[in-house]
Order: sequence, then structure tokens, then C-alpha cells
Amino acid sequence: MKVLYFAWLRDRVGVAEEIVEPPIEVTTVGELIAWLAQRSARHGEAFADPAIVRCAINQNYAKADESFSRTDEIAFFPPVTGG
Amino acid sequence: MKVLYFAWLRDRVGVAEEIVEPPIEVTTVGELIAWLAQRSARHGEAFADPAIVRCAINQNYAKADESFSRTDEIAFFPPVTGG
Amino acid sequence: MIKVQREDFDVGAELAALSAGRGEVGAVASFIGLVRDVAGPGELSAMTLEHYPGMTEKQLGELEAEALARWPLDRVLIIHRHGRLLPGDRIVLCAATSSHREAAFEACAFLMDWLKTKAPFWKLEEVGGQSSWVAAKDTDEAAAAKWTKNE
Amino acid sequence: MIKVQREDFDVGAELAALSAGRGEVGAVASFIGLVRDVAGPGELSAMTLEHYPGMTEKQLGELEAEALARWPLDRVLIIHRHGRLLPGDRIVLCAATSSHREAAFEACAFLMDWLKTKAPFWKLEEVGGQSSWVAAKDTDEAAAAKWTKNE
Repeated sequence: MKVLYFAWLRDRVGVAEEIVEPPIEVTTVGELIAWLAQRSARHGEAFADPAIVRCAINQNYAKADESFSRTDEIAFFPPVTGG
Repeated sequence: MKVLYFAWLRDRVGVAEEIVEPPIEVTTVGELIAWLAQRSARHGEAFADPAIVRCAINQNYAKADESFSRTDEIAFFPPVTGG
Repeated sequence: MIKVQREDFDVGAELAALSAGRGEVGAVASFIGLVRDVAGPGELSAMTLEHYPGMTEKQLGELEAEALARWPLDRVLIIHRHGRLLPGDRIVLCAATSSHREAAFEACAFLMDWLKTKAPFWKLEEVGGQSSWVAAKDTDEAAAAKWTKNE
Repeated sequence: MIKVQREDFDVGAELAALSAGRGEVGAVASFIGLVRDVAGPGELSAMTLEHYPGMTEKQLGELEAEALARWPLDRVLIIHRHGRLLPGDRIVLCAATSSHREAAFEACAFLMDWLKTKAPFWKLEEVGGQSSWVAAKDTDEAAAAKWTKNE
């Protein structure tokens, strides 16, 4: 499945998007964050403080307890600063 | 002394300005309104409801109990409707 | 800045000039008042704005000073037209610039509320050949009064 | 109407188009956000706005619909730029038109408050050759939250 990263999350992870295959028991946003954080030192740094990481499932904001499917577009990014 | 009228107050009085000589005992805005109202039927109609007449002394809003001098610029007009 | 004029104004140019070269300004809140079409189908309407020359500039100048004293603003702009206007024509432009958007928004709303009850303008409405003076609205008085209560 | 674009926009033309031919519209409230100059004396600063294409349009579209549902508006306009901008450059234009000025003002402030916390844009600030991501402000969260409490 594809995961997108924006702003400093992308800088820390090192890529704007990647294809990942989380195990079947990873079903919620919070579980996906915990799993991604183990992938590398860079991922660990990017997801060090999950409280300041925002997630969107199919371009809608999603909280940590929301579940996703393997075909969803998942994105992680910092709190927004537009306007 | 000169008195100015605007909007429907001018329409009712019939002139945009006039020179008047109120007696010496007329010293406040309220007294001037009462005195002007006696001048003609048109004046009477214009000042029929003093509560909806606004006054300015030297281009500052003035209440009924404020006094004026004979050299002041006095204006009467309806509640404003700009903007 | 205060302008009382018969001519129309260029909203884009006025707002751009207000913030040009002001590096601290990140927020420009503005309000444009337009002549509404009050006529029924097939009728023509127009509006003539009369004002009290001299007092208008004085009152708007005091309004500008009051806004600058109440909020952390960089600049204030009020342009108000007079004369005969048609539906869709611009009547007024109010703007406030600041480094804070809340200050800019609040000041702009304040300018309009006070202007509506203090600036000596009167609207004469023409609909289907009949002219009548527009009556002042109690809601405008109430809107202006709320800025006094907050002090 | 929602526009997400790299190019600058013409404020006067956009606001005029928003009310053109809309006879009931008497009030146009708008807000322009500009890049502030955050550099010290003699330094250059710039700002790059990154966004999430697709999600931005979706979120702004929902924001527009929400404003139209909450207030008696005629139209809503949001234009937001992305890419590299310099101090004084326009970032965003929000506008709401109505026959009531309170509705136009409130809706415009609402648009900005929600946009600040929901639209997926991120600011990368450059000062004196150093780049850093701008941190989100608690005050923006609080400003957006007040529109929820009122329900």
C-alpha cells in the first residue's frame, strides 16, 4: 500500500511516498504509525511524537483509532500552517 | 445665526440653510428645536418628532441639553443611513 | 486614510497601496458596500447619497483614529462615495491592515458598524419613479452599541 | 469558488466578478493574507508553501459548503497560492458576499480560521539562507474551535 509524507515528515523520512506492506494485524492509523516508526531510524525520528502527526485517509482527516484498508490513500503530515 | 438642514429635514423645511435670530433665552439644542418648530407649518412638520432629529454643533453630534453660541455652525438632520 | 468622493474607486489598487512596503502587514481585512437592486421585475432603481461636507470627513477621521487606538493596526482606509448610484455600484470600502488577522477583522467590522450610525450620509431611494428617504435601522444602532459595551 | 494555484491573483477583478450581476448582494467581506518580512535588517527572506494536491481542493470545497450552510450568503471565494513567495506577496484571498454585512463578515472570519487549521498547506520559511518549517500556532486552533462551540 502507498503512504504519502508532507513537509518535515517527508524531510525526516527522506521520501515523499513509499510502498509498504504492514502485517495483517495493523488495521488502525495508530497501529500503522507504530509499525512505520520501526522501519528505520529516519522513520523513528519522523514519528517520534505521534501527537503532532496528522493523518488523512483518502484526503479526509483521520484519528489514531480509525481503521483503513490496503487500497486507501494514506498521508502523514505535520499540523497545517497555511493561510 | 446659520442653521443647516439635510435629507428629509431639508425637504420638509424647504431650504438647505437659513439665517435665524432666536431670542436670547434660547441657549440649548432642545430649546432651538422648539423655537424653530414654531416658525412655520413646514418647520413644525420637520420638527414634529424631535426624537428622530439629530443635531450637530460645529460638525460634532450634540444632544438636546447641549448649549450653543450664535457663531456655531448648527445642523439638523435625520438618523444617518450611509455605508 | 479617508476619502469622500463622487467617483468610483479601484478596490485592487487601493488595497495593494495600503500594504505596499509594509513588511509587518500579513492581514488585510476589507469590506465593500454595494447598491442593492430594490426594484421589482422590469423596474429601474437608483440611489442618491447625500452627505454633510466637512462633517463627513471629520467623523470618518475620528473613526479612523478610534480604530487605530483600539487595535494593533498598521493602517485604516475608508472610501465613501456620494451622489447618484445604480444597483451594483460600489458605495463604500473599509479596510484595516495588521500583523494579526483578528485585529484586522474586528477593526473592519467596527469601522462599518460605526460608519453606519455616525457618518452623516443619507440615502434617497428611487424605485419606479418614486423617491423616498431610507429609514435608519435599529439593527445598525444595536451593532454600533456593542463596541461601546465592550470597553 | 475554490482556486488553488501557483500564480498571483487580481483582487479587484476577483471581488468584482463575485458580486457582478447579483442584485441582492450589498456586502462583500474579504481577507487577504500576505507574506510578512521576517528577516532582520539587510537579510532576505522568502516562504515556500507546500500543499497536498487533491486534499487541498477537497478541504477547501467542504469549507465553502459549510460557510454557505451556516450563513445567508450568496457566494464564497477562496484562492490559495502555493510555491515560493516573497515578502509582500499575496498568499490567500477569502471572500463572502451577502445581503447582510454581519453574515459576510462572520463567514469570512470563519473561512480564515478553519482554513488555518484544516487546509493542508505547510510553510517553509527561509531567512538568511536557513530554511525551517513554520510551527502551527495554538491560537489558530483556539480560533477555529470557537466556531464549533457555538453550534
